[in-house]
Amino acid sequence: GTGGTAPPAAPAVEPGTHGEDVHALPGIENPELTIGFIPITCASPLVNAAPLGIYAKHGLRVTLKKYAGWADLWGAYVAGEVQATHMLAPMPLALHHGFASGRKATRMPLITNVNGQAITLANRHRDTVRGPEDMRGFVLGIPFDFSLHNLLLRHYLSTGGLDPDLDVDLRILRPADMVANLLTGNIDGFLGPDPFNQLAVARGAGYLFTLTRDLWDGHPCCCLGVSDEWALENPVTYRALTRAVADAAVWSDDPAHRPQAAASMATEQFLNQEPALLTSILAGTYPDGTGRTMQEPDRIGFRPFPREDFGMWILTQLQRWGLTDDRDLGNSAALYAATTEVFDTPAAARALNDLGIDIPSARTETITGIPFDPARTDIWTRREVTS
Amino acid sequence: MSRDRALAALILFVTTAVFIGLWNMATSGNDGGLAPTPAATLRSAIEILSDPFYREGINSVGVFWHLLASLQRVLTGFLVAAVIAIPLGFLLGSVRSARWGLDPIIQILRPVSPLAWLPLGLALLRDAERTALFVIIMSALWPLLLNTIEGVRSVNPLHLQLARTVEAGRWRVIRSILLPSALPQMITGLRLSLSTSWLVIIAAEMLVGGRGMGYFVWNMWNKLDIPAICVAILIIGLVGLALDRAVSALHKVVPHA
Amino acid sequence: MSRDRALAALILFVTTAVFIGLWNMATSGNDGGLAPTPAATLRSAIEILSDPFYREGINSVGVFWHLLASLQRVLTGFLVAAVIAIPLGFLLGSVRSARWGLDPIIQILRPVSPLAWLPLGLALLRDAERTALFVIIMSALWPLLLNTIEGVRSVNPLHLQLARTVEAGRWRVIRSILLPSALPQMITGLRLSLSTSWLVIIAAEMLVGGRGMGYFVWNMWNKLDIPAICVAILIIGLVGLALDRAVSALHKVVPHA
Amino acid sequence: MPETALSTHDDPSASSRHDASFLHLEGISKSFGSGADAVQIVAPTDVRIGRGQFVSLLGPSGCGKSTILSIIAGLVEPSDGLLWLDRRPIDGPGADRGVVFQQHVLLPWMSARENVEFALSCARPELGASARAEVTDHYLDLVHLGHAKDRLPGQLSGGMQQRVGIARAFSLEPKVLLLDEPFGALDALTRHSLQRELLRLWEADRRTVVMVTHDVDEAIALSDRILVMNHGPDATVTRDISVPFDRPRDPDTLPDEAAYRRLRTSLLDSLTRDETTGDAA
Amino acid sequence: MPETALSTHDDPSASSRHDASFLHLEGISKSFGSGADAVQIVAPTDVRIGRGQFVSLLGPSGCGKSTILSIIAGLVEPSDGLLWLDRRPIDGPGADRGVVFQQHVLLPWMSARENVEFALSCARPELGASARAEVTDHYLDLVHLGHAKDRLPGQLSGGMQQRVGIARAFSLEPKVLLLDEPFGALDALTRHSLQRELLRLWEADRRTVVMVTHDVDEAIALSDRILVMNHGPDATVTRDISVPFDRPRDPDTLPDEAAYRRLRTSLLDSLTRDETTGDAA
Ligand SMILES: Nc1ncnc2c1ncn2[C@@H]1O[C@H](COP(=O)(O)OP(=O)(O)OP(=O)(O)O)[C@@H](O)[C@H]1O
Ligand SMILES: Nc1ncnc2c1ncn2[C@@H]1O[C@H](COP(=O)(O)OP(=O)(O)OP(=O)(O)O)[C@@H](O)[C@H]1O
Ligand SMILES: O=[N+]([O-])[O-]
Ligand SMILES: [Mg+2]
Ligand SMILES: [Mg+2]
Repeated sequence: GTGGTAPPAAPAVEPGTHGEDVHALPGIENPELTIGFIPITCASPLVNAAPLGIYAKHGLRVTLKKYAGWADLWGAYVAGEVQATHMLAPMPLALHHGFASGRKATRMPLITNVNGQAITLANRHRDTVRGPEDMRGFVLGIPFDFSLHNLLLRHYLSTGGLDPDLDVDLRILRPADMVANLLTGNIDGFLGPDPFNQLAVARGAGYLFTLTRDLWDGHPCCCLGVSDEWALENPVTYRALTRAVADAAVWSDDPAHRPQAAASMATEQFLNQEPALLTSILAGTYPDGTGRTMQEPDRIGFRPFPREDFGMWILTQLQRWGLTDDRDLGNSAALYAATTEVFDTPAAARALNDLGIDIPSARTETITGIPFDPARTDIWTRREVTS
Repeated sequence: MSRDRALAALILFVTTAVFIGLWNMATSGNDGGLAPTPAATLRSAIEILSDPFYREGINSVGVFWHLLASLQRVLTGFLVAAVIAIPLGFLLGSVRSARWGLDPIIQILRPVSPLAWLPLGLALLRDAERTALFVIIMSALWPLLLNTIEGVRSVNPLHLQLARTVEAGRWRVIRSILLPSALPQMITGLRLSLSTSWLVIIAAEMLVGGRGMGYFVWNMWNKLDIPAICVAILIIGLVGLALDRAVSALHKVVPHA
Repeated sequence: MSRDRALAALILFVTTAVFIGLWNMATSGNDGGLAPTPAATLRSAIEILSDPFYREGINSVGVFWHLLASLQRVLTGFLVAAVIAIPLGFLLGSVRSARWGLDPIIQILRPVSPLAWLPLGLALLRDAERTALFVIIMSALWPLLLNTIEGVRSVNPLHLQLARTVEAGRWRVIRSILLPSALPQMITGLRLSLSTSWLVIIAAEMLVGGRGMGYFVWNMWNKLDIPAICVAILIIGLVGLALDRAVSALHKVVPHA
Repeated sequence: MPETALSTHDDPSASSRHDASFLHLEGISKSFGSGADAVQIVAPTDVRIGRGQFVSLLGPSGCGKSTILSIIAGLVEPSDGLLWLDRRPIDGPGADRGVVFQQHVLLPWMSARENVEFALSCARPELGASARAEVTDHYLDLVHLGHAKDRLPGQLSGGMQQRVGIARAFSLEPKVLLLDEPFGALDALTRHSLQRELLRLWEADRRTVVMVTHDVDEAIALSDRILVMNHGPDATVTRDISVPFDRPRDPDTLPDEAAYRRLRTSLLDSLTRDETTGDAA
Repeated sequence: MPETALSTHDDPSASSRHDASFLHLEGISKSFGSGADAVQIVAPTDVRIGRGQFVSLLGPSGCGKSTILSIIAGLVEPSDGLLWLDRRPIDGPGADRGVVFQQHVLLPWMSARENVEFALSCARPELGASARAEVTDHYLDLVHLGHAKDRLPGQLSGGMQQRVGIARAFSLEPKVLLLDEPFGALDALTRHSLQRELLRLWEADRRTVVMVTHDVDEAIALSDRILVMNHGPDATVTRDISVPFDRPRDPDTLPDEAAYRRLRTSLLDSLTRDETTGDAA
């Protein structure tokens, strides 16, 4: 892919000027906080807020706890080990509505990043795979059932006429296991988070088949999720946290900050990766594994707003692929209600407002060329989606 | 005797009932938690066991096939380990300098967690299936090797003296004296090996994936289907018990053991 | 004797040299892949071991602290297991109906891979640290329990008869006869338990994270830093060996064992 | 019932008439197994043993000697019959009977001294620590183990171990001593010297003794009276022989007497009479 | 060197003058340990044993009897000295010497028959399968085990096991039989009957025998000649006594003879003479 159109609603902030005059909120109930994260580049806002002192600036003393996979983090969150954590965008919805073991009332104040994923395939498929139709019989890694990766890959495969439940083997792998599985020929490819797409290229295990940005530009990826109970008991802390993470996301999004974001995340306690690898991803200048060097500044973006359309699309897809624990989520209105129970748009708006950042204006999402009309969700819950 | 048996049955019944009662109490209150209720587990068991043989799509199969895959890996790895460990054990059991020389290596490799071998296996063998085998071999090898060595060393020295006085050849000594002497302890080694292998395959399959009871557990964990994990635990336990009983039965085949 | 020792040293040297040679041959060609060369491993070892005590934030500490965390978990779990298994073992060893009644439960739970307990532990205990302990306990419990039972049952019946003829009380029988009789086999059980625990903690820490040798391996896996994993394997092996030796030393403290 | 096999016998019930039924087995029998599988090992047996008598129980292997001794010790319940010791019924084991087993008699994790003290502290709790130590020292000295009191059984020879067992049994000062082949596991020389030592100990206070043995010479050298059992099952005491030699005896010169040799031949005869050819050896 | 302790002795080297050095120990000694820790257990010892002689080696526990027997068997190398059998030097074990150990003599996973056949197939490979079976049957019948040939050792009594061991040693038809306390682990009665059996077997072809024993009566009843060793270390043969009784003997009536009793007392004396008080038993 070459550079796409800039999303219309990117917050217009001068680098380093936002929130300068913002000070810690008075009356933070409990400034000590443990936040869980998965060591991937999407975690930049949550992680970098610590070394950059953004949490401290907002009056929080945060301990970051690293987890190996999303199920582990899910378990720890449900068990109450962490009250606020890095999540995949579908997770707060699944947790809140109880689509799997471990229901927990959850709210999601911020989507922390958009784009930032890719389909990486083993080198042996270089000359044979043109589109989803060529992936019949593949074993493809995904990080979690309740992930945009899963939903996007399934939809993408379906556009090639494949039934993702029957014609391929979608195998859940922890992000860190993906490259080794690709190297050993255990899988044909994966739709995974960075840095593992780029690490696969660096290790000669595979090539970047497509960025998810090219399937749905501006798709939600990771988010901040907190337990309802905690948010209600600690309203000021919740507000401070939301503000701090939004601040860090906006900071991370600035192209000028990206080399520094890469370097401070690369250390052993956070992502434990080579800084150069992270820099190439964040800066959007990277080899794609086929010999070309790509320029793609939108490979990943950090635009902190929980748009309801995201939630509604996610719910349609969970319904579509049978991931709702056999429940029918209903029509558009019901999906909207189910989304707003979880997506805490007011909290996000207030945080951005506090920071002096504009709220992004509405836009229509386009997924694999199909526009998403929130009033017509029914077409998105059928196995075959036609516009 | 029969009063004791009745009492034992009562104890078993009461213990099980108390256990299930506590389990139900602990889980049925907070239906938001991860822990499954006994009822949910039972439903899951019925669902899993009612159709153990299905095959659907390219890699969605019933629990029977997972079990089969694990058993196959364990038995293959176990056999390879036996083929390595038994002759090596005889050699090290009877040649002191070889034993002394290799002992440091054995002692260090033995306590390494088989799971730590997994990444290394993947790196070296570049194949998930062979890695699983490698890990099984690395875990099954040591109990078998050490027990064979000990078994050979425990041979009654009078029996060896007897062999010398009747001028028995080396091969006859191995076949008619060392082997039968070492057999009981070798069987103990086999049992330990098999149970370690069974313990380890579950872990190994979590990483190498595809098929097997470990993959089943791992997948259910990733899908957050905890009742299915409870069912898998029970299946793993029962099959492990059956394997152990099968090897123990060898003790009866060897009459003097 | 001393010729045998020299030969042993030679065998050790040659085996190690051949092993490193093969390793080098197998890995030095394809340097892009996963497999580490001996030289890279040595470099990694020097780097890791040259600064084992650093601390930088909670997730970044030297290997010493990881080791300490693993040891602490293993020993705690192991102690808890001992506190449960030893009295229970005495009870089951001496009361036949209790033994018969609980045997089916023990037999089924024992072969369950401790790793399969992990998800369940997390679900039930809602805490990673306690889950790690739980898994250690579930793996350390069985060898210790079964060996204690066997130890108690192996008491010389003549000693019990002697106790009856001198009218020894129940408590004296336990303290002066059952306990010393069972001790050697209990120590064997302790050894088995400890080595299983050490095997399992690595796997458990891969899941529960934070700190520990298992976490260290996983963190390096994340980066595909296989040389560091090789170094960790060696450290795990050496520490496991030291633990085993420490428990074996108990055998010497118990003179009649 | 007592048979008078030899001319030189005397009536055992007369030898200490005032207390001729000190230990009384009244119709004692023992079967093992149940229902159709039950085998009567010991047929109903009546024996009266006088206070202070040294009685040997002699019989072929497996006839039930140890079973009878265990019944007296209270370790095995008779299938039928009654047992009396000093006119009181016996039910269960008790420290009024001191038992010396053939082997594995000592607790291997206790020194010689501790083994004796353990028994004393159980059986005679009324003794204080110092009295216990005194009694222990006394009896270990009596069996010539003064120098080895603090050794563990593993550091003692078989003969020395057996001496500790004997010292322990004597230290309890029981009404009856029960010895089950106490020297059976020892070599000929050691057996010889321990027999003399037991005799010396016994002469000191003439406690009532029932001793099981295989060894005809041993039985003659030590006993006042020899009870011979026949081959089982359904074994019982078939001969009751008084040993005619004066006390104190010298076991080394006894064999020179003609009466000794006749008694010996007669006993060997009755032991080998109903032996089957192969299995008996 | 042969001492003539008793009036009724005869010179052993004269008893079969034509082959008086059939088995010859020439200055044999044995030390264990090395350097400063070396202890000479057996001091240089010269013994000549005639063809067909039955010689007993008698001595206190631990003096080195088994060591000497093992040297003859070739299982232990002497520290010094030479060994000759039938005028050929001995180095290493061989089937020309049949050994009977005190116990654990049978391979427990083989039946009585298989134990004998295993030894035969190793030592006399020239025999075919049927000849082997025939020899086996013959010797097992000789020791009265015809009915128990297919039992495993675990199903045989100690005495029966020892009989199999004896049958096995005889079946090899060796030049010399070496017996190390062959009846030491048996009870008195069984020992008695096996002694008679061994005597009967030996009378049949008067093979050369060296037997280690603790038991004075056994040594007298069976041997032509008794070699007595002193207390170790530096033990050697200190007395060489001819046994004056005619063949065939009846071990049951021998004790009636005065010469028997004198010999017995003299042997017991020399065995107990340098015993230490406690540890020896
Ligand atoms: N608990 C038991 N159950 C069944 N049979 C038994 C039991 N105890 C002993 N017997 C049998 O009773 C018989 C007598 O045994 P016992 O030990 O009293 O003989 P013994 O005369 O002491 O023999 P030995 O001289 O060999 O010591 C034997 O045939 C034995 O097999
Ligand atoms: N391999 C060895 N190393 C060191 N010392 C030994 C060895 N074998 C035997 N001895 C010692 O040599 C001495 C003689 O042993 P041997 O077994 O020959 O005695 P023995 O006369 O047969 O005794 P017993 O009557 O108890 O069988 C003993 O003190 C023993 O400890
Ligand atoms: O780790 N993932 O972002 O899926
Ligand atoms: Mg008995
Ligand atoms: Mg000896």
